[in-house]
Parts: sequence; structure tokens; C-alpha cells
Amino acid sequence: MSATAVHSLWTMAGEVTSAAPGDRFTAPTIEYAQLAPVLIVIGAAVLGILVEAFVPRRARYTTQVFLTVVAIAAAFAAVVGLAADGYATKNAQIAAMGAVAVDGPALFLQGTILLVSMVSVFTFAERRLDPASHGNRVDSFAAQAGSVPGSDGEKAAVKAGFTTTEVFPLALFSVAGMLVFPAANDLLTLFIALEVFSLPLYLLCAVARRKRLMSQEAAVKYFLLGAFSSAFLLFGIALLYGYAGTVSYAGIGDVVDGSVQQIDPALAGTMGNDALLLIGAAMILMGLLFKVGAVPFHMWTPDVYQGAPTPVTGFMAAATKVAAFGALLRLLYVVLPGLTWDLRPVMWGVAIVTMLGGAIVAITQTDIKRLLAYSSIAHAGFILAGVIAASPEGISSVLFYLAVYSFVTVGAFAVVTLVRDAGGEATHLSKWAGLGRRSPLTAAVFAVFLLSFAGIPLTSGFSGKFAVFKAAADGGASGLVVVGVISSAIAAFFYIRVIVLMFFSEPKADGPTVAVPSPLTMTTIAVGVAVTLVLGLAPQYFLDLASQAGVFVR
Amino acid sequence: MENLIALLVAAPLLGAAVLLCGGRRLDRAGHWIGTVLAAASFVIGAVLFTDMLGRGAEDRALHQHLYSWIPVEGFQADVAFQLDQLSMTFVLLITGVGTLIHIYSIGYMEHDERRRRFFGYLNLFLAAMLILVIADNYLLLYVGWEGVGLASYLLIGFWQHKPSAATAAKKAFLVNRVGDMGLSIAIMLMFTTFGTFAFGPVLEATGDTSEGKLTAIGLMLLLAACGKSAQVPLQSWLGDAMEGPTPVSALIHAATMVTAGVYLIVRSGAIFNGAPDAQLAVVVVGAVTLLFGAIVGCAKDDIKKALAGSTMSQIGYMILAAGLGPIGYVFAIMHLVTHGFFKAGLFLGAGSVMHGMNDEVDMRKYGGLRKFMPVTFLTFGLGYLAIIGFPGLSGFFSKDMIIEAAFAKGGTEGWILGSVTLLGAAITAFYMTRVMLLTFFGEKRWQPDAEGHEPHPHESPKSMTIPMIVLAFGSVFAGGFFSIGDRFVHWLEPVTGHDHGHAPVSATTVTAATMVVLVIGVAVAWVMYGRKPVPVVAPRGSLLTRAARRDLLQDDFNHVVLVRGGEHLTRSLVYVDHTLVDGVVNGTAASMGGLSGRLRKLQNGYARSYAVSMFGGAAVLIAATLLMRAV
Amino acid sequence: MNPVNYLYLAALLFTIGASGVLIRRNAIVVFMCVELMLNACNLTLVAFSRMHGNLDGQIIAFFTMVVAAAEVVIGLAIIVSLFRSRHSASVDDASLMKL
Amino acid sequence: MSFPLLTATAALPAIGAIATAAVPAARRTAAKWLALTVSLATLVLAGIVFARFEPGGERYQLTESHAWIKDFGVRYELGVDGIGVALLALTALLIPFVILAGWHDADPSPSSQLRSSRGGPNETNPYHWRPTQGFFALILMVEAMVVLSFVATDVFLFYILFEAMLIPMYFLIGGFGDRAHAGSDENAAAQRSYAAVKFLLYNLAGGLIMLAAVIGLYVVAGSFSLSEIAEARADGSLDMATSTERWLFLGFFFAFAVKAPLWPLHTWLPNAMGEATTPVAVLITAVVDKVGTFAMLRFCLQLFPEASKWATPVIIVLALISIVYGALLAVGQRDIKRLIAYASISHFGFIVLGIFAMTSQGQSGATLYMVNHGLSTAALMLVAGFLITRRGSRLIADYGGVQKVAPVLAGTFLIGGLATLSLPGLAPFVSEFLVLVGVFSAYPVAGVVATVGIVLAALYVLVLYQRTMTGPVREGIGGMPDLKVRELAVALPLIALLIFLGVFPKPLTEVVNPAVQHTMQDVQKKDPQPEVEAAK
Repeated sequence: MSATAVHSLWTMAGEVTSAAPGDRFTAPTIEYAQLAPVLIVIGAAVLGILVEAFVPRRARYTTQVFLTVVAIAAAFAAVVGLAADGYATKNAQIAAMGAVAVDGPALFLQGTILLVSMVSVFTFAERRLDPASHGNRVDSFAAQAGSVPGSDGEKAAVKAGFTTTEVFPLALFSVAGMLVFPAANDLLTLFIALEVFSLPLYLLCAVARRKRLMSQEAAVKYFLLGAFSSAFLLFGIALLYGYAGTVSYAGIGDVVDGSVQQIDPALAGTMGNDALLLIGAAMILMGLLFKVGAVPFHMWTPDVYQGAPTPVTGFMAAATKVAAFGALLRLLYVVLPGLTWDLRPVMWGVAIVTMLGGAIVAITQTDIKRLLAYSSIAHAGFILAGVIAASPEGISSVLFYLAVYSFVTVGAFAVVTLVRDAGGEATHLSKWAGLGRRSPLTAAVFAVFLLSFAGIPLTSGFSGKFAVFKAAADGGASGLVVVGVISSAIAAFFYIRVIVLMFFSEPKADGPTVAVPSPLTMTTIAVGVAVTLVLGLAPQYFLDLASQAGVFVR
Repeated sequence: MENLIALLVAAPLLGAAVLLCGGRRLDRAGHWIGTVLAAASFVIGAVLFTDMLGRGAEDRALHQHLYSWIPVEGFQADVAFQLDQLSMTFVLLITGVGTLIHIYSIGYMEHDERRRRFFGYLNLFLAAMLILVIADNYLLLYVGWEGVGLASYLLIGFWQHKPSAATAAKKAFLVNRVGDMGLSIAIMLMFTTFGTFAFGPVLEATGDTSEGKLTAIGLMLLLAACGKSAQVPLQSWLGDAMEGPTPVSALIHAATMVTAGVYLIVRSGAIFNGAPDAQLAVVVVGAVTLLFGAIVGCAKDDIKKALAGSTMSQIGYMILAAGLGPIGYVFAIMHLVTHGFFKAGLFLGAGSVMHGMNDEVDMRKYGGLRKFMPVTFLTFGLGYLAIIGFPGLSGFFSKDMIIEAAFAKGGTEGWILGSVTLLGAAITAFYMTRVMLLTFFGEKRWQPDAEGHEPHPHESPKSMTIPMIVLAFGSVFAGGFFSIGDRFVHWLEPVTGHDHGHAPVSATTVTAATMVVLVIGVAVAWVMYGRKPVPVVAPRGSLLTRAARRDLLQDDFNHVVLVRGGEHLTRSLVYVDHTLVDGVVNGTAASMGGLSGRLRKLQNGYARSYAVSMFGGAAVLIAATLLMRAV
Repeated sequence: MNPVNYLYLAALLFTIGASGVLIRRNAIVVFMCVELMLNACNLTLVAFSRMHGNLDGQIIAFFTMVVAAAEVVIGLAIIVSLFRSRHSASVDDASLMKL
Repeated sequence: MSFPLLTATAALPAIGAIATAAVPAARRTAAKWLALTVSLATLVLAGIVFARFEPGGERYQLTESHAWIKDFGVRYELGVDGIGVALLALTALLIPFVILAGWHDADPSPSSQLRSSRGGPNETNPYHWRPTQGFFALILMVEAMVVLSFVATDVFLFYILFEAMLIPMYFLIGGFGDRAHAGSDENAAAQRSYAAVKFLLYNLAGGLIMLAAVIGLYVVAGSFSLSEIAEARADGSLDMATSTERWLFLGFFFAFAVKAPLWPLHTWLPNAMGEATTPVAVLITAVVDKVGTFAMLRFCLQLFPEASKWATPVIIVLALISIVYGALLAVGQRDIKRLIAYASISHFGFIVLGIFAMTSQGQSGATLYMVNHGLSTAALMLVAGFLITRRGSRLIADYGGVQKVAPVLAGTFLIGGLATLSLPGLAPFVSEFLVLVGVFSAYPVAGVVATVGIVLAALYVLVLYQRTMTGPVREGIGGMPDLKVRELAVALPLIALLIFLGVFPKPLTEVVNPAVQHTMQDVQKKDPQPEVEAAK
């Protein structure tokens, strides 16, 4: 549904004519083919709900997993198909009456999101890590999210072997929102997409099997702050609408760079009023920066990452960032290019504090999940450096970085799910001491991920960092590069700390054990490692992909 | 013929390699291998010598180019030898005395289970010393220069289990290193000045450069010479070097190595001729050391230390002579050779005495040994007469010539130098007489040692006495042989050049004066040590005596200034490195951690405060954007 | 009447809502303040829609209500479960995770 | 397209590393032999490279070039010049000795065997802790990276290796500490990981600053290929602004100065060398650090000649400080390995001095110095290691009179020491003297100051020898066994090489000289004329 359609309807209604309105009514056109990825996922999600309603409890898990995986695979296939038809390059276009853009960045990011979701869903479906309770295999989600922790209801639910299979449709909804988010071509779609992928995430945070109090707390914090930020976003949208009289990116863009001359005098007060534009833009930016977890809008990140069930954390950390940065890119490049020079200093500031802040605070973290949260903040800073580059090279470098980062992140959190003791996952760093002695392979894999985060050459992290910094330097942001380099040095410190802990310190007697996962999680981790090494050694192909996809349609 | 030159070095080098790598299986034959190879080297030297005599004075120099050592752009360092009369003189001295001392050592070191290694080191020394004197460029000379340093280090510290020996060895090497610094700087200066450091080109091109450059080079060479030849201010190591086995003291620290400095200066004559100031410095050093060594020699009760002082003083003579320029070069070398004979002889004698006295070195515990060791007494006595310059013996001629040359320098300078040399001669006579009297005359003063062994003085075995006898011959006749018809002068002139100068006083006068001071010196010594019995425990003595016993406090100075100062410096630097240099880095890391800790506090877990930060952020964002537009 | 006044009102409401979020402890109240902010947005949208003479703003307002409703569903679900497990709906009590 | 010899030389140890790591836990000895064979095979390949290299020929020979990452303008470009080939040979030569010397260093200590035999976690996972395999695999991995970095003619490729080699080194330092430590196990472990982290962070920081410069270089030059940049400079199509060039130069130089290490960035070295096992210490100072000085010669001077000349005075001063300061600190050390570490700092001062003297002798000397210092330090350090493993202490004070009980050990130690104080006749003398002459002809004062280093070197070496080897036999020393066959196999070849290269350095100089002439052209410097010729 698009606002412009309605607009035309209104104007016609405004005329005084005696003709029957029906034949003047032009039905909106929807290019279903081009929206296929989104539609597939949403359809599957709806189906998932029905499954919850009608399929017997025993069969739900399998059905849901099957359904989800198939849906995501199909959606990915659709994305590939679209790309193959050249929608990513020559015949990129606006679909659904200008609501959604089908172009390079959109497809690239959708592809990334789908793949990442796929591997994340594997970790959702993992049921071998926790010891079976009452003969039922259990995953990392609460038996019955509604039941009070520690209550008889909960015990009963566990005994009955309930599982929260709703997570799968929820994840699918969220994915659907994420697919639309970077493709959104008008502010309304942007807002809706944001909510569509945020709301399920709030819930997913709340349904951990272990440490439920923390899980719920995380959900509350995430939800309240998320709603708060989306309120800002919405207000920004309202202001921009007031400024331009339209919410379509192209329309606003035109007004911003002043290609619209005749202004209805009645509107002179608002139309083209820069105050509206600037405030609105700033508020929307804030909404998006909240999602990418940039300082000072980052404070939800550590708590939520720590509290949420680890598979969800991985999914959230990876996919949300991809989607949000995609939207941010489109907003900056399509709507506000005329504003680059006004926003640049602000963005510089945000990027710098984000890089440094994330890296510095991470130094003293003691919980692996919080550590990774802060590292994700620092990385958001690096990516911002690429965003600011304001050049096609900048776009493609960001796309590449996102792809790299998301897989490593999912892999890392997957490893975190393996290290467990009596209380579930042993996320306190002290527990990780001497892991390298106990199970060298797990430790080695995690070390690879950490090195990639740290951007050590021959890992994908380095390729990404190099691409982004190079773009930034080309775009005249050498200052950001220097800061980035410094904060990388700082960041190296805490990644190294973890490696030291794993390999150089003696294992504790009551140390955690490393669970042997099912092929599902193994796949997730394997994919992570593979991507890390391949993109580290021979990133050329994907760089090409990213640079081909690096053009926004207007 | 010139292809033999390399063999001179090869023989002892081979010996060293075989003996040091050979391992225990060679223990029984080791000393013979060493001696034979030393002798072989001497034979080769002799052959070359006869061949050299066969040729005219001007084309006697031989040259052998082995290979290009360090070929680098604009930098040519060759391994090439040059054998002219000067080198030949040294070759004969080194190999000759060297061989004798090898033979001597067979007996002297008989009871040392590491004798094989001792001979290995001796051969190593011979090889290095020969390289030093037959090198045709300063860099190769430098190789020999440090080579002998190494050998001396190994031999002084041969009894490594004695901390004193190890320390003495280290000290010798370090002091020499200071000198070597001078040599290397001199070589660099030559390179930047002449673009080469081969004797030929450098010494010919001295005319093309400024006197300043030459002076600089000269002074650096002098520094080197001071190190190697134990001249003030770098003399401190020689006394301690007596920790080494006596044959070592005889060969290295009396006859050959310590004279390397003289060789260096004489060899570089052309440079010094061009740099009067440098020459003056040389002369001064020589004069000072001459007296310094003599005075120290007077005060020591340790026979070897006394002889060491004398060596220092005698080399002072040589350096002084060398500093006089063309007038003195020849006589410097001549005194060097004669001194090689009699000082080696004296040391071997001292060794023989110690051998007979359970390695007792304190002369006050000797006395009246002439009866027990006639041969030693005889040879030692001849050496004694030679060194004090008794008419007709070697020392007489060589030293007399130097004294004359000193006067012949002319001017006040000449007078001063002349009188210094005369004074030196007097003191020499005094302390040598003292040694003689304390050791061989008077009553026996030795007592049973700690374990109650009464030493049984006895004559040393043939292997030791024969070399002593041979050397005694040398110390008696060498001087005369050289001087008759100025043989030595004519022999060396082509290399060093010679100039008779104009003595303000006639030669006869000088000789007479020398005789007078000689008699005085002997007389005083006899009065002090000959007439009345000598106390076993040294009396406190005058201030000068006490100072002299402590090497005129020069060691104390070194200890306080260099050693202590150095220790403090290093200790404080270690502290600086740890606290400052390292501290800065650790400090940054720590402060980073502290900052992190403080920032962490912001993450206080309250959703509302998070909201505050978001709200504030938003406000800043908006404000900044508006501000940007405003400006 | 000048529609701009509506904007001022909206801004006022938005600020009230925001400060409510910052000040109030009870999760429900905080949440209501968020809703207030959303309403402020709606008012803005409608006002602008009126000024521009096109319907986009109003359409968006409808969407916003829907979204807000959805948010209420989820929000209440979470807050209620939190309340049941802690017997308190204070956002400040929920501070297990910090630093 | 001929056989990619250089790639092979680098690939062989890399493959060997993987193979070694794959050897099952029980077959420890097999892993050792495998590693040794691989390293020897690599040595053979290196030998072939050395033989195939024609001193008079092209600047870069045996070149290989393949597209790699187009978007970053990165190519996989290899080529070896005289300097590279010399260091390549050195590396390939030293690794077998390192492996041989470390033969038992990574055998699991009784305690750790106990740990792995203890139940619990190890039952649940199929992989056992395999320190020995890891140790030798890591060494080979380092070799592979170092070799490749010596022949990389693409700045980016070099940078990647420069950074990547930190990781295996880091694990070598932190994972396999010196058994002979002062204090308790925990204490030692703490010091060790401190040293490892310090090593990594110092070098990583340097590397990251270099990364900024590398990116900057690309922005300016649009290429990473040495040859392309050189051409662009030649035909004037690329002229950096003076300030830009200086910034980039500083970025590069900083990284190399940390690696070298140059005062005041040196403090990581003593910790690393002190805590690491002796073979690893040798690996650090004799092989890996050489990459730093090599890179100064290859990249700083070639890419930023003007800036290099601009920075020369400061760098000369820093180098002089390193020389004297390092030597003095060496004198003040109580720990044998730290002493050698500080000695190395002093020597690296000489190398840097020679490089930035920008005279033929200086740079040839510096290059030879890299090789010779590698050999001499290896000899001294490894023998010291044998000594330390015997007594189980690194403190000089715990030794004395060793030469009485173990004369061969003492002898080899002494020769190593004499090489370190660059005694004429041993290899280091040649290089040290060349450096001195080179410096002196350009900066006389600096030359004179540097000669002070000679004296100090004698001081710390002889003091060390005197305190450990001479004097009465201390308790704990008596009955100390002399060198075994394996240890002789390490010490003797090194000593032979030291002597050979000291007497006949021509094989090295003739490959190095042309390369040095190229560098001299890069910086457009002429050797100062001797005064006499100048006069004529």
C-alpha cells in the first residue's frame, strides 16, 4: 500500500464532476515477482502460526524447522533469481507503487540477511546441548514462556516436554521485516518494516530457557528503548513529511536538493523549511543509529545481548545490523545526499565515539556475551566510517563488511552456546580459562573468529576493515581511518585477552565442558569459519559482487 | 718465494686448529705438535730471510696477495701480505723467541692437565702476531691486532679457576679494546681521507692531505699503541697480566705482543713525520711511561710484577724513540729486538725460580738462590746486565742509541727527553739490581708454606734451561752484532728511513753520562738491599713507594671512576628502562583500563538512564545539525 | 485557525511523553508515555497532511495506530510476564545486568 | 611461466606445518622428525634460489605475478633481490637449528601429562592437547611467512605477512615458556603471557599504524606494486606532496622500528626473549626481527627516498642511543637471556645506523649484519639455552666454573660471545666494520660514537663469560654434562659458518652489492669521495 496512490485518489475526489468515480479509480499495481522474497517469508510465517494452531505438539518442532528452512531457502533462491535477471544492476527499479526498491544494495543485503538467518535458525533448532529433561530433547528456549520462572507451572511444562516452537514463525516475521527494511523506498515502509522486524525480536529475547529473569529483563529494556527510539523515528518521519509534503524517498530527495521549484505559497511556511528537514533527518538518523547500536544510542546492546538466548543474540547481532545499515545507507544516499555536508560532522562524531567507546569499554568486560556486544558496537563504528565515505566505493565496502561481519558474529555466538556448565552456558570469562587445553579445536575456532574481529590479516575481518578504511580514506575521511586504526589497536587488546585466557592459562578444576553439538550448529560454525577464511584469502569475487551491487536506484 | 709467506702464518694456525679441536686424544703429543709447528714457522722465516739477504737493499720487500677479503663498492680490503725488512725483523723475533718459549713450556707446564690447550693458544698467538706484522694493510693488521688480544686473553686467563686470573684476562682485553677503538677510528679516517687503508697507498699519499688529518690519524694510532703496549694511560692491564703462566709473560707480555704498538708507530712513520703534534704526543707518552714503569718496578715485591714494570718502562723507551721520527725509528726497533731477548730471558729465569720455589713470587721470600740454581742465576744475571746497559751487552748499545737520539732531537725538547731517558736508565739500574739482590743474594728467607712444605729450590729441567741459555746469548751479543758498522741501521733504512740529526752533545759524553747514572743506580740499590738483610715483610715505605706499589694509584682511579661509575650508570639505566620507557607504555595501558572502568559505570543497568543517554544523544544530534547549517 | 498550532501542541505532547519515559519508574506508565509520543507523531502527521492538502499523513497516522496496537500487545505481554516473575513492574528493579 | 620457485620455498614449510600439526598426539617424535625434514628440504630449496640468483642480473629475479584482490589493487607479486636472497638463505638455514635445539622444549611436562590424563573434559572431546606438534608446526608456519615476506614485492602482500606472522610467534612465546624460570609455575605463566601479549600488542600497534600508511599509500599511488610505484616515481606521473610522503614514511617506519626494535620501542624484546624458550628467542631476534630492518631497507628507502633523507638525522640519533643504551643495559642484566636480548638491541642499532648512513658500505654492512647477527646470536643464544636447560636457571649468579666441567660447552659459548663482540676473523666483524666505515664517511661523529659500542660489547660478553664459565665451580654446576651430539650438531655448524663468513664473506657481498647499488640509486645518494681523490 502506497501513499502516492492515495494522494491521486484525493486530488481527483477534489474535482467537481458528475462522472462515476469507479472508472477513474486506478488500482495500485504490485510487482509480486519482485517482492517474492518478502512474500515467501511472510507467507511461511503465517503458515507457521497456523502450524502452531493445528499441528500436534509432538510434530511441531520438525514441521516448523522444515518450514522455516525451506522458506528461507526459497526466498534466497528468489533473491538470486532476481539478481540473475539483472534487477541488481541494469534494470533495478522501484516496485509496489514506489514503496519498495529492488536494486543492488537491496538484493545484496536481502541475500546476506537470508543466509545469516538460515544459519541462525540452525542454532535456534539445536537440541543436543542441554541434557535431555524427562526424556525430551530441549533447545535454548523456555518450555512455556508465559509460565513464571521457578513456578510449578514451569515445572509442569518442562515435564510435559513443551517447547516454544513459536520462535520459528517469530524469526520469520522478523526476517521479513529485515528484508523490507533496507529496500524501503518511502518513510512509511521504513517505519513499518522497522516495527515488523523489531516486535518479534522483543519477544524472542524474552523466551530463554535458562536465566529467564535476565532474559525477561533484556526483553523489557529492549522493548521500551526500542519503542522510545521508534517514536523518535516516527516523529522524524512526520517532520520530513511536513518538510517535503511527501514520504517517498525520491520526492523528499528532490525537495532537499531543490529540484522542485514551484512551492504552493500556502505551504511556504513548512514546505522546504530547513529546520523541519534537519530536525527530522536527525531524528530518523537517531532511530536507525539505535538499531545499529551506535554510541550514544548503544546502551541497550550489552544488556540485551547478554540476556537474550544466545542463538537469538547471534541472529539479532548479525541480521539487525545488516538491515539497519542497509536502511541507513539508502536514507543517506537517496533521501539526504543534498544534506551530506550538514550531516557529515555529526556522523563523524558518532563514528568516532562509537569506535573508541566500544573498544575502550570492552577492555574491562568479564562476560563473553557482553564483550562481543561491545565489540559489535566498535564494529558499528568501523562500518559508519565506510558509510560516511559517501562514494559508490563506500557503499560496496559497507555491503562487504556487513556480509563478513554477520557470518563471523553468528559463528562466534554459536561457539558461545557450546561452552556450558551446570548453569547452562558458561559465559563468564573466568570459566573460559584453559579452554584451549581442554578442547583445542573449539578454542581454535573461536580464536579464528576473534582474530577476524580484531582484523588480523588473512581473515575476512581484515579484508572488510581494509575495504572500509580504504573507502573512507578515498572519501577524504583520513581522520576516521586514523581513529579507526587506533581503536582497532585498543580492540585487539581484549580479543587477545580472551585468546590468552583460552590458551595460556591453566584450566580450572570446575571448568565448563564443551558440548558436542548436532550437525546443525556444526554447520553454522563451519560456515562461519569458511567465510572467515575464504573472504580473508580470496575476497575478490565477493568484492566484485558488492561493487556491482553498490548503486541505489532512485 | 713469496708464496712461502702465507705458510709462516699457516703453520702455527694449523697447530692451533689441530690442538684446540683435536680433543683429549692429542693430550700426549700435543705439546710436540705445537713446538714443531712453531719451529717450522721459524725455519720458513729463516729461509725467507736468507733469500731476502740475497737481494739488493731496495727490492727486498716481498708481496703476496691471497684474495680479496671484503669486496664492497668503493671499499677494498684484501688478505695480502708484505714482507719487508721491518716485518722480517719481527718475524724472526717472534718465531725465534716463540719457538724457544714453546720448548721452555714443555717443561714448565708439564704437570698441567690442560697443557695441550696451552700450546694451542700459544700457536694461535704466533699466528695472530705474524699476521699483525706481515699484513700489507691496516685492516688485516687489525685482525692480527685483535687476534693477539684474544690469545693474550686466553693465556692470561689460562688458569680460569682462579678468579684473579679471569679478572686480569678480562681487564687486559677490555683495555686493549679501548686501544682498538683508536685503531678502527684511525682506519676509518684513512678510508675517508685516502679511500684505502693499504700501507703502500696511504703512506705515499700522506703528502696530499692536511696536517690536521694526519695528526688525527696519528693520535688514534697512538691510542691503539698505548692499549697494546701498555703505555700510560692504558698501561693498567700489564701488571695484572702476570696472572698468566710465566712463559706467556715472557713471550707475549715482554718480547712480542706488547711491542706491537712500537711496530704500528714505526710502520706508520710517514704519517707521524707529517704530523709533529702527534709525534710530540707519542714522545710524551713514551717519556711518561718510561718513568712510570720504572718507578712501579722499584716498588713491587712480586718478581713478575717488577719485571712487568720494567717492560712497561723499556717499551716507553721504544715509543719515545719512535716518536722522535726518522732519528729514532731504527733504534726503537733495535731496542725492541734486544729487549725481546733479555726480557724474555729474565722472565724465563723468573719462571724457573718460581718453578723451584713452589710458584712463590714474592722476592722477599727468596734470597741466596744463586747457590741452588746456578744456570738460572747465570742466565738471569746476563739478562740483568743487558737490561741495565752494562757496556758491551745488548742493552748498552740499543738504549744508548735511544738516549743519544733523544738529545739529538735538539732544542729544549731534546734536553728534556735526553735527561728523562738518562733518569730512566738510572732507575732501571736501581730496580733491576734490587731484583737481582733480593732473589739471588743475601740469606735464604723462605719458610714452609701453609701446609708446611719447605720449598726445595732446585735447578729446572733441560727443556727450560736451554732456552734460557740461548736467550742469554742473544742478550749478550745481539746489540753488539747489530751495531757494528750500523748493520741494523742499513738493514732497516730502506723501510723506515734514517737521519742522524745533530746531537748537541757528543756520543761519548752521552755514553759517559749513562755509565755514571748506571753506577749510581746500582750503588743505591746495593746500599738499600745488598748491605743489610732484607725484611721478609715489606716495610710501610714512603708515600711514593706505597703509591708505586699500587701502580701509582692509577688502578684505584680506574676503579672509582670507571668501574664504580659504570656500575651506577648501568644500574640507573636499568631502572630508567623499567620505570620510564616501559612505564610509559604500561601506563597508557593501565590508564586505558581505568578509563574503561569509569565508562563502564555509565552502563548502570537502569533502562531509564539508557533512555536519558539516547535522549541526550538525540538532542546533541539535532543541535549539531542545526548548528552546522547555521555556520 | 492556524494549523501550525497543532504542531506546537504535538511537540509539547512529544516532549511530555519523552520526559515521562525518562522520569517514570513503572513500566506500564513508561510504556504509556511512549504511546503518548506516538500520538504526538500522529497529530503532527495529520496536521501536516492538512497543510499540504494531501492524505499521506493521515494514511500514515492509521498505520501508526495499527503499529501502536501491535506494540501494546507485545509490550504488555513482556511487561506482564516480568511483573509475574518479579511482582514488580518497576523498570529500575529490572537491573540484573549492568556494567 | 617457469616453476614458481619462490612460492614453493614458502609453501613447503607451510604445508609441512599443517602436516606436522596433523600428526597424532602419541607420535610426538614422528612430528619432530617430520618438521626437521621439512625444514631441511626448505633449506635445499633456498639453496637452489641462492644458486639461481645472478648477482649481475635484474634487480628482482625469479619473479612471479598473479592477480589477487583487484579491488584493493593487490597482486601476488614475488621477486628476490640480493638483500632478500641473503636473508632468505639465513632464515632457511637457521630454522633446522632452531628445531633441533628445541627438540625437547615442547615435550609435555609431567604435570601437563597428568592434566590430560585426568578424566573429565578430555573424555568428551576427541582432540587431545598436542603441544609438541603445535610447537614445531608453528615454527614452520613462521618460517613460511618470513620467507614469503622477504620475497614479496607487493606492499600489501608484505603487510599481510608482516602482521600475520605475529600470530604464530605469539603462540610460540606465550604457549611454550622457558622451563627455567624464576619462581612458581603460575608466576611463570603470568610473566609468559604478559611477555606474549606485550609482544603482540607492540607489534600490532605498529602494524595498525602501518596499515593506515599502507591505505594512504594506495590512495596516493593507486597501486601496491613496488615496481609500478617505482616506475610512476621515475616518469614523474607520481609525485607525492612532501608532507604526505613524510607522514607515510613515518607510518611505515614506526612499524619497522617496533619490529627491529629501535630505542625507545624496544622494551618488548627483553620480555619476549626472556620468557620464550631459547629456540623461540632465537626465532624472534635472529629471524623475525630481521623483517623489520629488511623492510626499512626495502620499503622505507625505496618508496619514500626523500622522506627517508629528511628523517635520517633523527633516526641516526635513535640508532646511536640504541647501540649505547642497549649495550649498557646488557651489562646491567642478571638474566642471561635478557642480557643477550639487550645485546641484540644494541646490534639492531648498528643495522639501522648502517641502513640510514646511505652509503654503499653502510648498507652492504647493514645487510651482512642482519645475516651475521642472525648467526652469532643463534650460536650464543642456543648454547646459552643448552646451559640453562642443564642448570634450570637463567640467573647469571647461579653459574660459575662451567668451563671446568663442560669445556666444550664453554668453548662454543665463548666463540659465540666473541662473535657477538665482533672479533676480527668472525663474520660479525666484517659487517660491523663496514657499517662503521659507512657511517663514519657520512657522519664522522656518529661513527665515532658507534665505536664505543665495540668496547661495551666486549664488556658485557666477557663479564657474562667470566661470571658463568670461569672461577671456582659453583654448587649445582659440578657434574654438569658436556654438550651432547644433538647439541654439537647445532653449535658446530653455526660456528663453522661464523668463521667461514668472517674469513671469506665474498659469497654474500657479491649478491648484496648490486642490490645496495639499486637502493643507493633509489635514494639518489653518492658515496662521499675520499678527500685525496676529491682534491685531485
